[in-house]
Amino acid sequence: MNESISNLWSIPLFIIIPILAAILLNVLYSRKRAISVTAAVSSLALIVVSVLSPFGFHWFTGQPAVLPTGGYTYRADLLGWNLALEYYYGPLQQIAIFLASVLLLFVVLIAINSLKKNTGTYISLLFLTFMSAAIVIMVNDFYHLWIGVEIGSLIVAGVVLATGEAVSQKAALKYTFFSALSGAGLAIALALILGVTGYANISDAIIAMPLNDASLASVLYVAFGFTVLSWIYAGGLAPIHPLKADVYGSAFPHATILLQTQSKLMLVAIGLVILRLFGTLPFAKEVMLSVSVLTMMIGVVMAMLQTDFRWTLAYLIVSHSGLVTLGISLGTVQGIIGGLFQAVNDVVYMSVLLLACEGIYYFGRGTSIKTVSGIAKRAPWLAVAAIIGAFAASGVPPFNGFQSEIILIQASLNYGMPELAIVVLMVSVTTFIALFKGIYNIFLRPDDAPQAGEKQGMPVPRMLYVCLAALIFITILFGVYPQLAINFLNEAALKVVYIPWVP
Amino acid sequence: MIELNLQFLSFMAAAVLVVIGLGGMLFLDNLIKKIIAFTLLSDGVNLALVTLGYVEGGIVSILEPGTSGAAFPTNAVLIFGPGIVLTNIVIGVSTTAVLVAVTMVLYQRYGTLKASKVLKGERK
Amino acid sequence: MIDAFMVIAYVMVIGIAIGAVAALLQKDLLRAAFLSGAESIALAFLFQALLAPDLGLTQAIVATVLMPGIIIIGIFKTRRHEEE
Amino acid sequence: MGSIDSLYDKVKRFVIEFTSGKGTSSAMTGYMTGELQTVAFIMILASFFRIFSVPLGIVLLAAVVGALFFFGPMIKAMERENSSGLNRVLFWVMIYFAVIIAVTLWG
Repeated sequence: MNESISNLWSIPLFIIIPILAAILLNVLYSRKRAISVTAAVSSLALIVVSVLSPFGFHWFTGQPAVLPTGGYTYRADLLGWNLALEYYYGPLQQIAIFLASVLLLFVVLIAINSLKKNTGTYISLLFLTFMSAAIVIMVNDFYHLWIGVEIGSLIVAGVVLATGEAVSQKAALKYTFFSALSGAGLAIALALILGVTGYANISDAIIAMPLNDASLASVLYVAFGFTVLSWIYAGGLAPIHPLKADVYGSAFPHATILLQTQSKLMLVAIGLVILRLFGTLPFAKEVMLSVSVLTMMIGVVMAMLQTDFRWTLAYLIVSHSGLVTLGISLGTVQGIIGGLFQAVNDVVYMSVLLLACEGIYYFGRGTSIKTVSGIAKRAPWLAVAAIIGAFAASGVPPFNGFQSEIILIQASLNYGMPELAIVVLMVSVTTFIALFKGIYNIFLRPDDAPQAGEKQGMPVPRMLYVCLAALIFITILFGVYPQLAINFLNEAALKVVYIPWVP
Repeated sequence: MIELNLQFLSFMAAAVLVVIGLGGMLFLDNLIKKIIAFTLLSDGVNLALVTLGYVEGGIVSILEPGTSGAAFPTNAVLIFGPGIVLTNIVIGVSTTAVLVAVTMVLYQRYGTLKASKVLKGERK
Repeated sequence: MIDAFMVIAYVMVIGIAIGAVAALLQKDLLRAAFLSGAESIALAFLFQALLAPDLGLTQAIVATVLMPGIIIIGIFKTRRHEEE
Repeated sequence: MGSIDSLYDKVKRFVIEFTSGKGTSSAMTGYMTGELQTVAFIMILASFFRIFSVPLGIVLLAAVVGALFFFGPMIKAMERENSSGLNRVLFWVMIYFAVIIAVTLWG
């Protein structure tokens, strides 16, 4: 690995390009052609930067401690040479940001036709969503982590509001009210950790952590509780899942792609931080495990009850977040690889399903399984895409969901918890049932409305099919060659387990 | 007997603010009142963070030309509270702005500010 | 040994508690907004007493102008009195 | 107590709970599958207690199976508790946070 000592050129670009694009798009406001050119060029630039960039660090204050041999160390006891506010760009960050920017490109291209006015403002919010996800996945200090989570939650409200429906306005209001709790909790956790260890940087804090001091242990537990609270909030885990599912279900389906990417990346990033900092505390992993098991099961049961395809998908996204956190909170190398790979796969196959849902939306009669039927005759390729997405989501072999779920099942068996493997199996089977209930009713049931020819709705944009084809290609690629993704994730998992102070 | 010094009293004030804020968010029905309760909650958290760093009989942690370098690290107020709170105040203002904007839109739609009517859980 | 500055700080602590309760008990939302602003100004004085003058200044600006301003705009666009 | 008659009544009530209300076919299958899922899930949760002691796990499992049958369809309560009312979510978050802190502090 060619990790460089000096500040990496590419890391500021991941923040600056989205912000500049957002400002420019806000100014352009509703000039369609200029907006589409600007947005496409900016997101292409993000993809190019994420592919070309080497691995390395960026420090805002402080320096790494340099050894006489020319290498550098993470020793916190060298005064004046402390790491401080720090970003890291490694293999995990590379694949996460690459996928997120590819999805950003697709979403932006589809979103241009979605709003009659204020298109520029809406797309600038999408760029800021990407920015908050990139901040949180790259960060190695609490301060930027906190800011990223706070900005992210505010922007989610903005993206959801863009649909202009009553449901989405209510969802945005409720979600923003809760940002008070989670943001305040993360701030208090940050203050407690700063008070106990004296460092805002996570590497420094881990080394300076007074694990043997019994009088400070309770402070650490409270900090752990508040961090878990913000983790639950940012990722939509068990007690806050109704609000997050409202957010997913009431945004435009294409916007939900970016929202779920953001929350999966936040789950991975904050989960790894909790594991690195508090993994040695007793009962920490058990708390995280119970949160993820509850999320999985409640999410999937609630998905069974929905009669609208959007809401089924919304609860399934929540439930599959539980799969990601299950792998991370097992704390073994295999488990973490499984969790990270599940996050990557989840983002891809849920995007396939959400784009299919967007396609149904264009036929003009909503996405409820009671009123919509017989789409397969009019859009056969959309039906094929939705079925492939459903197979991938429920872990059928040639697609990518299978590869990560088998790693998760093996990891939980090796951990000595066969019940967790049963839960994972139950989740994938129920995902299949819930999705096919919707897909059968929407695509395959014969059209009961005799005047179906009258309500043709909008034409489905050609771009949607191109994006679906690209995403299905990635789905099958990761399903056949899982090593393509796992090679990126190995290093992060090994570092978290064996040398947690290295980002 | 707990000594009634400034730090203890400030913690009490912060606890009162947090409890009143949470209670207001839970039990009050008016949306504007809920937003005011939210500002009280974030004020309470800010106060708690500042009080955590307070040192009895300390000095402000700004290195002025007159201050002696030796006494500064031991006497100065811990800097982490102010560092976080400064950001938290700004975030609180922007969150309040978003909340008020959404409330205005919801009022135009429903004609009422009662949370029990506006936020009724009808999904369709 | 209590000097005048500390007395002010104690008064501010009591003022915060009373202001917070009083703001939420009002039927008139405009008065509630002003009372919460007063509570925030008391908080600014308390920040000063807790040796964080930079925060005191920021909080004073936010409490006098921004926070009540935003809420008052909201009240003027909706309604002033709480409905039964 | 425990006679055939009362058991029959209980089963009848159990079935009628499903068919009343949203008794359309597509919603109905969802409710039935969801109920089965919930029952299986709660039994799995009960079996987690084998970590502490095996006999306790067996007793708890039996108790949970009895309780599930007694309290009728779980899915209605589940759906009610998972609605997105602001106060309900706030309440559950507070309970959750208290449990997390209690488990880690005194666990």
